[in-house]
Amino acid sequence: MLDKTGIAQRIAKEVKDGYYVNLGIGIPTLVANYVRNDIEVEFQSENGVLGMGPFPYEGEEDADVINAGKQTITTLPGASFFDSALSFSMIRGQHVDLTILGAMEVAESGDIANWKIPGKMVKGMGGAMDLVASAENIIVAMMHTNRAGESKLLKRCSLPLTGVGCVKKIVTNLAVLEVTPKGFKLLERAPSVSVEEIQKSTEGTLIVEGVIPEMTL
Amino acid sequence: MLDKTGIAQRIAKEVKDGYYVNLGIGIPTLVANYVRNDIEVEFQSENGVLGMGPFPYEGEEDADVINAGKQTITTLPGASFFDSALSFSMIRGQHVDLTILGAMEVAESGDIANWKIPGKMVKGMGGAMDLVASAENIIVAMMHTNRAGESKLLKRCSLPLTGVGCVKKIVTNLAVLEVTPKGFKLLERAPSVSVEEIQKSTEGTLIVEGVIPEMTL
Amino acid sequence: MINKKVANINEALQGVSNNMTFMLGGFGLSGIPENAIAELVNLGVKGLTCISNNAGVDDFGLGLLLQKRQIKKMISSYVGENEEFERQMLSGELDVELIPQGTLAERCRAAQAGIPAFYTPAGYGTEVAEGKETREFDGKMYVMEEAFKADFSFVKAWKGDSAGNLIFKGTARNFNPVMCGAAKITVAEVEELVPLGELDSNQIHIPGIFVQRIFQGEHYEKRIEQRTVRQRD
Amino acid sequence: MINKKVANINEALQGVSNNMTFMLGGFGLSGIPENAIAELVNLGVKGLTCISNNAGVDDFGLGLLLQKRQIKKMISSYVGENEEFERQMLSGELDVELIPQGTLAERCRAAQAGIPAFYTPAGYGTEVAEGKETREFDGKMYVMEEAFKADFSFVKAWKGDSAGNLIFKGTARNFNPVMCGAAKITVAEVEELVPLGELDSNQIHIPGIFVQRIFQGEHYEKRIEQRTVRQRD
Repeated sequence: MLDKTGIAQRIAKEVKDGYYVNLGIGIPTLVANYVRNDIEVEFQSENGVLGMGPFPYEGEEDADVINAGKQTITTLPGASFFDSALSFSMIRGQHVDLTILGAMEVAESGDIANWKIPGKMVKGMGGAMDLVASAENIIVAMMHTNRAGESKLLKRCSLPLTGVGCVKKIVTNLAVLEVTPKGFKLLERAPSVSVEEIQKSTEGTLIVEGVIPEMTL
Repeated sequence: MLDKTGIAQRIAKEVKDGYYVNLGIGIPTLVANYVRNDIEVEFQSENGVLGMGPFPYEGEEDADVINAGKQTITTLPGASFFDSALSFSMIRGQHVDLTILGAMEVAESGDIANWKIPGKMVKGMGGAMDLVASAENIIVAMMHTNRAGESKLLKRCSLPLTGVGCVKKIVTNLAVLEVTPKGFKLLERAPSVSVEEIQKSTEGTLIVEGVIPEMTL
Repeated sequence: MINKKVANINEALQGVSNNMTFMLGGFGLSGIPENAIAELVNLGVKGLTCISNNAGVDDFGLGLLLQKRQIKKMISSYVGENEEFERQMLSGELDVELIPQGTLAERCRAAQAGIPAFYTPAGYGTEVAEGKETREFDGKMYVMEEAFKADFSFVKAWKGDSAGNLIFKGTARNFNPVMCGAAKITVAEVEELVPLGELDSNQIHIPGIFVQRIFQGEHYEKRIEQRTVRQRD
Repeated sequence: MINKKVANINEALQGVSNNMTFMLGGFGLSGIPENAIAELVNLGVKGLTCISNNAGVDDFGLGLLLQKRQIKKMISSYVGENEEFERQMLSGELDVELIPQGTLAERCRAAQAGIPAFYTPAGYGTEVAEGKETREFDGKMYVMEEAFKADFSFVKAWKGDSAGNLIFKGTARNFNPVMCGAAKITVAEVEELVPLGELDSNQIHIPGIFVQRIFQGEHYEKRIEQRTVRQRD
């Protein structure tokens, strides 16, 4: 079974040379730490920066240079700043190659719910709805089940949706799955996790074809 | 009767302090020469410049600094360059206060035709359709009649339209007229031009109320 | 050049009154119009509708207006990090309309550009699209969204000149440029008002035509919301 | 940073073929992609649809492609100053679609921004609106216009870097920025390719994400169409 870091490590393998990547808050943010350093990748943040670098050294924080999580950041040579309209032109116009974000629920149709729990304080969708509605390549990073042990991979989402039919791939603490017209196709098992365990934790249709390899990080 | 310079001079009096002005090609271009120099006005050109100055001195022309007529220009301190989308945001978004352009025909409804003569080579509307559809304040600069002596102020335009119901004021070689719901209201006569002459040259409804003053330049 | 410089903050906010709709730039606490917000608190105008990506924190940014209950409605994409906001929202004192961030930016830009409506894929199939027209283009579904209408835009830039030309810095740019000219009156505050001609004409982010009033802010706190650093090796 | 630099003009135009749709930046002869046009003439591709505000003059700009009858259709706002163009248009060899300049710019920008359609007042009540959907917003009539679709955008910038970041100069900017990322592949040619990091991150007009290929043009004639000067006093 993977921890959050493990999920981020596995997703990092999906990041290819030449990709522009938008990382959501939480596990997705960690992905940046594990991308191979022999490939060129640029991270976009929807508040208006392309080419993000590491966090600044203490004392070098700049209130005018933050990411979408409002964290102070640095930029790399060749980075650019731009306004929110142009930032979402990048996203809506499908210029960002890969979007990685968290979810509360994913349905086998590719629907995703990650912004609102009825009855609880709703903070808002931020840029998530634009990202999921536009991106051609969306990977969801999440735990396979919620704190109550219930599956987050469902036949249908029970929570208000963020987007419909948009998720392509899911990496959880238990498995890597692809969203297909017939359901969640199991691609890889997390180390020492059995297909049966994954099946038990998946409420939506799980497609198991042939031998399912254990993932490598 | 006014010549083209006179028309430009008369229109220049319509330019008020603090106006952003877009000048069309032909007579309108001349208006810039006659604007009072105790007021602040900025000229916008739809190819992407605000704050145009005079033509450059010989030898100082820059192929990268032109106006919408493709003429080499200079800019004043405080000028700005921008792309075509932002330029038409200024126009379409009604940030430009006054548009002055020529016309082949104007109808008493405020319709204007100035881009196409069927059967002749059509060069295109350029930015004229955006300008007339958007501007809140449009002044047409033109001769009162065409070369054949026919009125250009009509009940209805005979040529393909550039815009509908948009012209507010017309300055010709004979008169200053306002477009009203009831027709062309005569505001001023050109020097030594009689109301009868204006009436004779106006095919559309001409409204003459009281004594019509002779214009001053 | 047309002079947009106002004498002081009072003059900058002249005409502001109760029940108006404002646009306010900023993402989190970065690039917010600190001085305009402070003066809105001073003026005590109430019943405001604020279009702003976020709602500040309890004791800074729009949180200051929330504390005084001057805001009737927030139109935002994300409103976390604010307890007073949460209290007012849950009690029903505050009306909140949450919309996707890209749609928020584009509805500002549409107002600036004289585009009354446009189509976006964001929110299709979600409650955001409820009651809105949807439409298919090339096999994909989109939602029609309309331009915002607002009385004042309050934006904050890094540098500006008396002609109203603006330059922003880093990610403090965010929503500020697209809100310029998107309301009836745009009030720009800048960290530094420079002499006319000092800004490079080729590098102006927002030409002065989109700005009606400009002034140099007295003081900028520029508070950092999430100070995140790494250790030196 | 992702490297967008190509070795030469051949590589820059790889994939170009007959019957494609191109966007080409420039206003008049200012800011046109001179090197890309020259190479398109060399390649001899035919049946082209060109989206460009103007059509060049007889012996420069798109006029060079017209001379070789490589263009099947022009989508422009103004096409004067070109006798060969006029001849081909009147003879029916060349199809010409004239659209308002602001609509041309916005349809490019819509393609760049993933906006499939928008409403504009330009052309309402004229033949430009024939066959198009019209609609009322707040008592004013608008025409629905759709985003362009194109195979290649050829743009010309002043400076650029290997990450594809671009800076334009003066009014040579015009349509170039809005065409970046508006076609499947954007090819940018620059007067000067500078080392990565030399361009100020805060002053980049078009971030490299909108550009797939970049190269420094071998030579720029930068012809002036209407040389207009005043005499020294």
